[in-house]
Amino acid sequence: MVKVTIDGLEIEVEEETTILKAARQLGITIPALCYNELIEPYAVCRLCVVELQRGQRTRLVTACNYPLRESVVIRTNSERVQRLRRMNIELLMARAPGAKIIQDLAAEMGIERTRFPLEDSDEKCILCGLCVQACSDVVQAYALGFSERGSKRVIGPPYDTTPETCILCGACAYFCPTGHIKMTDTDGRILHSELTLGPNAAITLPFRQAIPNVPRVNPDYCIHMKTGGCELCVKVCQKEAINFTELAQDSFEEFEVGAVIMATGFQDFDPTPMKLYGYGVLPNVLTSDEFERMNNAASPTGGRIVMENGEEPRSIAILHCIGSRDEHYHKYCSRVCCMYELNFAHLVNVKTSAEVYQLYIDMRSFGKGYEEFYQRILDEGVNVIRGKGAEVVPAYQKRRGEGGLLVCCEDTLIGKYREIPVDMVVLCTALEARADAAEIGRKFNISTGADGWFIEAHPKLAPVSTTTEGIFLAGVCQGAKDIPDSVAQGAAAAAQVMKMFCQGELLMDGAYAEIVEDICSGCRICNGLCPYNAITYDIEKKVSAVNPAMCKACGTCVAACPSGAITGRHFTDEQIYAQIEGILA
Amino acid sequence: MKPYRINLMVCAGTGCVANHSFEIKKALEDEVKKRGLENEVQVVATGCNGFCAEGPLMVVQPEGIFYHQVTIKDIPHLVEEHFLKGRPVQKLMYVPPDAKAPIPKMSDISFFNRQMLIALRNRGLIDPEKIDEAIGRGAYSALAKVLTAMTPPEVVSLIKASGLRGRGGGGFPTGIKWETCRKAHGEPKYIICNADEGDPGAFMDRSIIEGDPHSVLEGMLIGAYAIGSHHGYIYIRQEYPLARERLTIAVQQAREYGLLGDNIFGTGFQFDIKVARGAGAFVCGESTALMASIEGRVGEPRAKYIHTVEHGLWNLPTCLNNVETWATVPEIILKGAEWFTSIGTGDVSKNPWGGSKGTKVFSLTGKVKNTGLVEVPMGITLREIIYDIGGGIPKGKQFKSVQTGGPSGGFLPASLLDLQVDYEQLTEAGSMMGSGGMVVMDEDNCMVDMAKYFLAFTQDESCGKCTPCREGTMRMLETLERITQGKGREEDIQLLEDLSQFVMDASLCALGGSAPNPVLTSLRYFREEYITHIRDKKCPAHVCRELNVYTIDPGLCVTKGHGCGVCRRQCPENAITGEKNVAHVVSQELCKKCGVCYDVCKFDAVKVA
Amino acid sequence: MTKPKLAVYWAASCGGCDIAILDIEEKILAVADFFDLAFWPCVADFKYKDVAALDDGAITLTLFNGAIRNDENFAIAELLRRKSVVLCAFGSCASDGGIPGMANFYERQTIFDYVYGKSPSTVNPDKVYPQPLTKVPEGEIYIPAMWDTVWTLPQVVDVDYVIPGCPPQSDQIAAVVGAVIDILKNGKPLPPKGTVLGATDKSCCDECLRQRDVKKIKKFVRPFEIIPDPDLCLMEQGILCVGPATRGGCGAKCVAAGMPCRGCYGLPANIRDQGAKMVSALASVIDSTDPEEIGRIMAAIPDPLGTFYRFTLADSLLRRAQV
Amino acid sequence: MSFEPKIIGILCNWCSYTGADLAGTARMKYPANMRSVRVMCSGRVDPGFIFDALAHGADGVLICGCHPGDCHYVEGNYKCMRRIPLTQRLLQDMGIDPRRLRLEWVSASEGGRFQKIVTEFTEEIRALGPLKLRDMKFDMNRPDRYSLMAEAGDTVHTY
Repeated sequence: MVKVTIDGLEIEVEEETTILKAARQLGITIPALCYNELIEPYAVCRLCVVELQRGQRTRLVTACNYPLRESVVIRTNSERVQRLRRMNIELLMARAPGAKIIQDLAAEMGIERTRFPLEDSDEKCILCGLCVQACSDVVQAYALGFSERGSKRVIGPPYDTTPETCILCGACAYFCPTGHIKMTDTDGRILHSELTLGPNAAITLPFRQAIPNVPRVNPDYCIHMKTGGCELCVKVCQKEAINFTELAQDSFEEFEVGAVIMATGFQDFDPTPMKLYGYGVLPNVLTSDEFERMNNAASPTGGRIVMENGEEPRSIAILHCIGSRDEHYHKYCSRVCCMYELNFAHLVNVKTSAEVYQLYIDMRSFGKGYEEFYQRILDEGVNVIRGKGAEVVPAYQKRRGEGGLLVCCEDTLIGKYREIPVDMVVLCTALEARADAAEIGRKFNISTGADGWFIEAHPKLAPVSTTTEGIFLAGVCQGAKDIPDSVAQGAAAAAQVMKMFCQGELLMDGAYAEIVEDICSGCRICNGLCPYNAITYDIEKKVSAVNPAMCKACGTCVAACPSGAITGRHFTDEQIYAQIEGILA
Repeated sequence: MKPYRINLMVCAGTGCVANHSFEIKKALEDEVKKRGLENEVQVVATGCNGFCAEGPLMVVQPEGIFYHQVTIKDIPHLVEEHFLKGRPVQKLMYVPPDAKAPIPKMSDISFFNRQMLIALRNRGLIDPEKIDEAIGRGAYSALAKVLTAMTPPEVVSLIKASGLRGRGGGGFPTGIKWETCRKAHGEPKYIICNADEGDPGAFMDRSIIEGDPHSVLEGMLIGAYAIGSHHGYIYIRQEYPLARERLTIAVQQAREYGLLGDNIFGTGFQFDIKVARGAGAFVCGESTALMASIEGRVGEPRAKYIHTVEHGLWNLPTCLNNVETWATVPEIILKGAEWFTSIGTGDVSKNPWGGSKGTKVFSLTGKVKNTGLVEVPMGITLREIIYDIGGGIPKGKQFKSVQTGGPSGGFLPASLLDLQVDYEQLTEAGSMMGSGGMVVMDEDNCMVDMAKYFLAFTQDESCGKCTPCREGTMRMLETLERITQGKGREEDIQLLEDLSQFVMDASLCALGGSAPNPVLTSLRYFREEYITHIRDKKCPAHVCRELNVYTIDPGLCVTKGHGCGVCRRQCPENAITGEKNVAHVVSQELCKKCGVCYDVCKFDAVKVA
Repeated sequence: MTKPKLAVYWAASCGGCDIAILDIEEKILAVADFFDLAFWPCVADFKYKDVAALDDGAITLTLFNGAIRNDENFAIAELLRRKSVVLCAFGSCASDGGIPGMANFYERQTIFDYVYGKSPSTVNPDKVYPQPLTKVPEGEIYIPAMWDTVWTLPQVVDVDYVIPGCPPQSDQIAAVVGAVIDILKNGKPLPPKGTVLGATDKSCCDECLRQRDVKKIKKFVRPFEIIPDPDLCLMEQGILCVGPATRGGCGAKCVAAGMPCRGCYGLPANIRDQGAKMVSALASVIDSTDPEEIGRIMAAIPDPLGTFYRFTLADSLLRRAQV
Repeated sequence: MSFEPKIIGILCNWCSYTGADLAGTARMKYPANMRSVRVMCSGRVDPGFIFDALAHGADGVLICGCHPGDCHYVEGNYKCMRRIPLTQRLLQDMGIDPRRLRLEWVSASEGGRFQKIVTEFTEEIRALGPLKLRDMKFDMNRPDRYSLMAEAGDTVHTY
């Protein structure tokens, strides 16, 4: 520890602490432009120059990187220091007339104008090099650098081309003190497209209410995963909880299990192809997911319902059945939408004074307490229109209405075509099977229906089982359902597993295929047909064999066996022929 | 080695090489052979003698007869007369500017005899490409002494006691640097020789390497032993091809002789040197920028609160010294600290910064008769250097100022001619020792213009990393240009002073820290010139053309030139009117002050005011 | 002791079966030695009346080759059935209808029209077609009338055993004959009625030496269109081979020679319809789920009926083409 | 009496048979001409079944399976989908109208569709008329049999 005096205040700090940090501990502000505590001090703006007195000798040092090693006296605001700072700011004003931070500093110091010729430009770069440092030392992408030297010095990618190594991480923009580097031209607008459920930062919670509720590193966004650099999180985590050597490689582990419960869930229907609703094209047209995200207290809007311009909407239309109950997309009802849409309406009423329009085909409030909630929403004064939203257009296309958007629909109760001017549209998109459901299904030898959901063994009698023993279904992967139903099905699936395990032995269906070894000639026609890979070929004996435990008795191989070596028990050729002939006799 | 009756030491320094000294050497060898003297006369190409203005030079040893400005045509005559018949050729001998009779012997020429050679001890005496000749002159004996009879701390304390200070410009006590580096934690430690001599007109380091590379290698070896390093770098400019070649040869030969590599002198000491080439950026002479350059990064300096002796090259302890410093070390070892402290000023026994000891090599240029490289003891006065060694100002002009220390050095006026040359006094006067540049200016030099000239150089060479140096020097230059163009404002002097102070105080490295010196000293000693420029819009030396007023003396024009019309025809602006036998007139409205009329008039009829 | 009597008859067939019997080489001597030839028109001039004159059951073994496609074939079949203890359908014509069975694709009239009218080498301006009864100076000659439908021997009379093949392989004949002699000599019990002799229960693939893999067919080709890999299953190379649905026993000689199996050994024990099985098997291994592509692939099968029922049409579930 | 077609329906257990069941429990009426044979999957359907049915007097055969991509056994219905066209081609070559064989996809929920299909198919077969197959069984009492053999008796000779 060393004891130093800064502007007359004494402080004891650890050795090698920089003057700037020590001063900040004392609440003394030393202006610094090229300094960011996450980056090794570069010490080039020289704005943080302070007077350092050791014994009788006084010298000028930069506060950002001068390590305190002995008892010294520091003056951060002496006349000499001030003079230097003022000159510095004057010079930077001429260099970067457009940089607001410089103008602010100048105003703070009472500098009205610079003595140097001011070019008419809005140049903002002060060549502090933070972006270059960030890109090379932190990100390690090496996409930015200095070129030329002296007063011609400029910052940019090599040869002014789009750098191949740039990973679009935005670190340069983040560190830029003057706003010279920008990622987008959003200018503080709220981009609804960013209101997704999924993580949009490198370190996030996997999803809201995740259990365990700890952040994880998302390799798609993590700079370290891309370049090997950064690791700022490691530096700032005081608990030293982040360990990239362990995170760096995914490991594959094999488990032997007796049962699998498929609970792979769903994905949101993407309304982009439904051009009529203008999703992705018109501003303030959101999916239900985005709207839900916006309502979350942890959202970028802090839970406020706002339009892209940051203002509160005056009216919101909530469109039901987007992609559900639709011949062109999904014929099924997604079941959960009606209720959460009513909840949306409620939220809007609570948070804003906006008018809410619900456009529905049929209001399906079938569950316990649901209908009561519907009544409550009606009492709250929500406009409920029976008629599917047909089209969303910008208001100016039709007439200058109250809102920025017009929702066209037919109100089937009054039998009239209506155009409703609104500020915001929420599209309640269908739940749909995950894109990889069929592939996953093949892995587990279970099938998917035409609507993409996994098929249960029997719709009424075995709703959580599948045709494959030991594979069970729970939740939306089997079909759209709400939380209570999912929980119930999950519990049922768990019970099924327990039942299976408790029995200690598996009960097999009596129907399965058998290959008569004496007849099979090993032509291998059947080998590729089995969806359950139950047929194996014995290369020694040159015959195929069916594993009865894997066989589900579909009989495809029986029909295909050209030499009649395969018998489908309970559905033998003899039995079927006899049935046919018996019917016709 | 075979003894010869006569050794012809042909100067093969860069200046003389540019004047065909290699061709002369070849012609001499041919001629010697033709005359059948090859067993008696040996022709040797040596390093620079320093008297570059008079090249190509040749010294006939052992008599010490000095020939200058030798041409190939002179050779048959020279060989026949001198080497065959024993009659030195008078017409090739040097005649001092103010004397009539030639001076035959080198040792009698004032340019040489007022010098004191330590770093340049072997100049003109050996073939730098032959290690044997260097060893013959005592090279590596200091190393032998160190390795066999001294411990590293003894070496360090000897150097400390000698008061040797860095010759690269900073003047940091070498012994202290070695001691700190020796004690620094981290392995391996590096030794670097800074041969990135970037000052315009300076060629001290170049001459040492070209003339006696082994002195540098030996110095580095001694330093390595003292510090405990096994790896050395010599960072040399790509623009010094001859020096680089001779250095490479020297390193190669030293390796062959077991003077570099493992187990040197059988003592187990191990050291080797790599030659690194610089790309010619002035700022790479700055130690941290130089190290960045060796590491393969952009040559830019960094803040030095963490010293390079502790965290230098590749963040490891590094001892960097200048060529001249390294070359001086072996002599101190051999002759002792006492001998070294007997030369120079001040007292270093208590305070290492207390005095300047030994000699310093200067490259003497500008408005002085004998330009060239001189090594003089510390404490010599500027007058002695300029008038005794340099022979004074040519054409009888008036001395105006001398700038020491390279482009960042300050201008010293005539009143300070008796200033003793040492670190402290030069700094006190607003200039610096620097690496040893010395530019003499006479009455024809405009000090504002000179300040602008040197600032333009440092501004151009600024790496641009820190704000003061990048923005400040640019704005200073901008202001100086304004003044020399007659657009100066009263407040510009204050602005220049403010800017200079800012750049000096706040810059990251010494380049910026010293760049304002020319401006500050010219403002200090020649302030009235600025005021004349600004208030009167006049340049007293008529150097700043935009401030000049060209007129034609009608009398001279008619009487002498008969209205020749050359000026009229040459004037690009057609600002001159007149006819034959009629006095010409310059239209001040049209005149763009290019000065062509002044340059072309054979009759001095064009006048500048 | 009298020797057991042997009869060999040649109905609607090419005669290859008779040659095949003679092809058993020196073993024919054992046959001649053991049996008394009661009837073998191909070999000697036996008369129907002599056979008719025998006691019922006088002939121990009858090897009947050829399909039944006219009343003479049928009359002799009935006759031999009455006179024989063991009636054996010999060769694919007798057992499955064989090549003559393919006449079931057509009507008799269509065949006559072609053979006696339209075939390129025929000149028959008066449209003279065979008639059962023809008046000649000596009286009326009777020529057996050809039927519309070709039948297999088991379809018209009770058959004890079947020896398939077109023709049955000589080594198989030799083995069967040897076994019969052995049984008769030593009084062993006969195999159960209906047993297929001289063949295996497995399909032709069992004897095929070509390498087989999981089958996936993207394209059908005809044998002349490609040079098939000599070591790989022909079907996997897209060649229509009926081997998988054909009874083994032939030694897979055709396939070994690079030609696909035509199915002469008839259907294997456990199946009812060779063509239906081939359709089922082949369609199963077509590598596509796109109806259009499937159609394209299948269109490359020339004459599926003739290919899948080359030897078994008369014995198939649908018997014959409907007109 | 008007022609009542005999139709064999081969239905997969999971979709079509259940669909038929649904039609039944829903009291949907469809012609009684169709008699169903249940198999576990349409992939079990062997063309032999079809030929056998036709050979035994059926006038039409209806095969029903799950919709493509909806098979309980992943893709058994695709196997069926490949077999039926080839079978139809065989029928065509045999001189039997391929319309007498039909493949339809009926899901467990499509009772109505099942009803519609069966009705339609029955009407189609009715329009096609009865399928009369000739010479399905050898007639021991062929008219030409004795006329020749009785007369010829011993006089029949070979040349």
